[in-house]
Amino acid sequence: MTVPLMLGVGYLLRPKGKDTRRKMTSYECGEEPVGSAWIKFNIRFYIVAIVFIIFDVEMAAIFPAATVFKESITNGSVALVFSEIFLFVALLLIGLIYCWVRGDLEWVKGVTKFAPNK
Amino acid sequence: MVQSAQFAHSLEGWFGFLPLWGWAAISAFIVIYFLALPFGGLATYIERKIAADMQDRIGPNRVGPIGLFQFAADAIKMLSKEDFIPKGGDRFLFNLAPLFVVVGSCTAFAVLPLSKYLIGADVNIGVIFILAVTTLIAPGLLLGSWASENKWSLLGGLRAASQIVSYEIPVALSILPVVLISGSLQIGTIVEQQGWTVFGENPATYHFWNAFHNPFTFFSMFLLFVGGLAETNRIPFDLPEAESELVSGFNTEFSGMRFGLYALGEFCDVFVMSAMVTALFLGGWHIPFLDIEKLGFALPTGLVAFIQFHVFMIKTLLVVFVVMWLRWTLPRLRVDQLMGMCWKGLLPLAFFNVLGTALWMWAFKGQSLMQLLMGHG
Amino acid sequence: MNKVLLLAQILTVASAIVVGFHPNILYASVFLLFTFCGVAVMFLYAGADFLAGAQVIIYVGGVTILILFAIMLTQWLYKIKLADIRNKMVLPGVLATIIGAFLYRALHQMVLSLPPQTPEALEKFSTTPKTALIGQALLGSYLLPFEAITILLLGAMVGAVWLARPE
Amino acid sequence: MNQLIQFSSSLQGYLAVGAILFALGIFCVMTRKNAIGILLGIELILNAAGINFVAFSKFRTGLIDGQIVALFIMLIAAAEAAVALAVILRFYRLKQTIDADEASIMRN
Repeated sequence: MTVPLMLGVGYLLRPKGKDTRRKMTSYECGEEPVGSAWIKFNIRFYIVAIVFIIFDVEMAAIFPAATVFKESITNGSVALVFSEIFLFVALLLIGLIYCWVRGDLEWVKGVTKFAPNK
Repeated sequence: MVQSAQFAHSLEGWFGFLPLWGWAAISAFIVIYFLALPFGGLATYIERKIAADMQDRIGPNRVGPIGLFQFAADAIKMLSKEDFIPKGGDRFLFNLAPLFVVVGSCTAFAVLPLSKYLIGADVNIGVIFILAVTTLIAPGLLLGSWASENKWSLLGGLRAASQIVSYEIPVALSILPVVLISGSLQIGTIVEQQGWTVFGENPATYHFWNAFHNPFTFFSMFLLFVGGLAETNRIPFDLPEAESELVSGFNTEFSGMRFGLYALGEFCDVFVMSAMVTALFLGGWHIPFLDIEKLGFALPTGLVAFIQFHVFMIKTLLVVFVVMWLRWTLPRLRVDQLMGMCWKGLLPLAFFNVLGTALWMWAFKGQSLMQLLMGHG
Repeated sequence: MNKVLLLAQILTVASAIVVGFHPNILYASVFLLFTFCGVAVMFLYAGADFLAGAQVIIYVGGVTILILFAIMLTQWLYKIKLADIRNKMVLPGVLATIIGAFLYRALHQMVLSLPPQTPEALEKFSTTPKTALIGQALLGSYLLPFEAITILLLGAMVGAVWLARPE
Repeated sequence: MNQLIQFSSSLQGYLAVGAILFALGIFCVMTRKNAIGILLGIELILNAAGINFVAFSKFRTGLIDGQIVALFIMLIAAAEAAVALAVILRFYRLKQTIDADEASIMRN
């Protein structure tokens, strides 16, 4: 409700300029844009997103287990809960280490090859 | 919110159809109006003042006493700006995208524990609630940048989205130790447990600030802070808006109030993150070593709420100040450093902290450092 | 008995219709996001508080982002490539309607076969916090599925990264 | 109007929404040529299943088992989305298209 109000007031107040061709082009430091902006982009964004979604899911699954941890200390099932959390975390860390070792987490591949003192 | 509960009760005759969640929405609305919007505005002023101080300038000083009404002037200026949508862009998404950002960051205000008696809605999934609503920001940035049909915007938006989603994991995992300690997701409960008083008996649930519960939570606090910085695109993690590379990043094509909405969303997000650090690790509304409700004599509830609110705000604004301070202290990271830091640095550390806290809890039967030192429990 | 739930359901269905019919895949995925949010509100009213949060975190924060990335990665020629829906709509429409009606009918039969809850029990169920209960169940009778899911997630991560990796 | 509100908060209301989502998901899977579009349909179907589980858990059994199954559905759906989109990406790199009709190399 607030936001439409703000936009609405703005609509009443602001000047209505003419939609000239030049103004409506996207800003590229004064140059005319070349080609469409909808270009293909680096695949690394996507790999990061894949790793992210798995950890996201893992995070959502571990919160309920974490909430019972405190109770489990007093009622004697702490070993089970701890090993459960540990196993869960450890398995995903294996996945992370796999990606790490295979170099999927490197944003720029091969930069170190050109390091001057190597 | 005792008064408001009575107020709500008296209104039930008219608005009886509303369930608890409806009331939560309404109180969220009130909180947004009276807290989020002024804060969003004021934060720009504070930010400019701090920036000026650090650079030995005066900063805004024309509008009102010491330039205090600068934010109102800014808002009016933004409202009166012409606002246009690039020709090749996607009008619908262009209009929609800023709303995601604002809704995502402002809704989180509803569960911030301003005081024991002043929480918009102390829902029992409070922590998850904040994590959930702030995820709306990433699609907002991504869609907005796509809709502008601008290469800089798109690149900035993609960087922003992948940065935000990446750092969501360390943020959530650094909250996890707190959940382990308190066994609850309700923010009111979590804060209440962080009390400690030297005048009188401590209840068994009190274990002082979570940051000092054990060494691992101390590190978790910093992880949460760093992750929060990255999630809100603040320096040194402001790559999506890197002027030298990407003009202005995802909001290059946005003008007028739409740009204002993005800025508002960002500042609200900074506040939410700082409030989260305060509430989850720095004791929330508790004055250190002093519980104003256990002084031996009873203070009126209104006064308690008033004091607690101010304590909470002072702590939060101190964290916000650190955020703004860092802006003029640290250089910007490179994009590969940014991602590497998240996945290879913060994430393993956060896991380490979770396991360490769990081990500590197991070894010391859930007692905090303070309880061990003072021999309580 | 409340309007917010009805609004959420209307939002869910309306945006699901857009997902089904809009030729532009980007719009379809944006409206899929609204469907997810509407379903989350429905979960909230069905007494599934933690599940609602998980729904938003996993679907809105995870799956939608992934889908948006995939769209931006594969379809850069915006207006031409994104509009791809088959012309044949009658047969799938009829089939889907029949399947949906059949499903509703079958579930309705099941509703009749199970005893309903008392209003007090419903109220109590709605107000109990579920996170700890879910945690206990995950560590109790659902321990094995939980572990299996962990391994599934590990496999999915390794496999998906392996598939998406440039040669 | 009141009847509609009554219906919406009953079990039947949830089931109706679930059935509609399911039908739309099936429709989406059948009509989309785009592989990502098919994935959208699958997500709708999975959500419909989740709604049904949660609704029965509240209105009939009164146990949280339905919610746990719904949680498992979510976890698996996310993993499935990750793998499916990776496959789509692979396919795209192979054929420069994600038209599902083109994916018939396995057929011969």
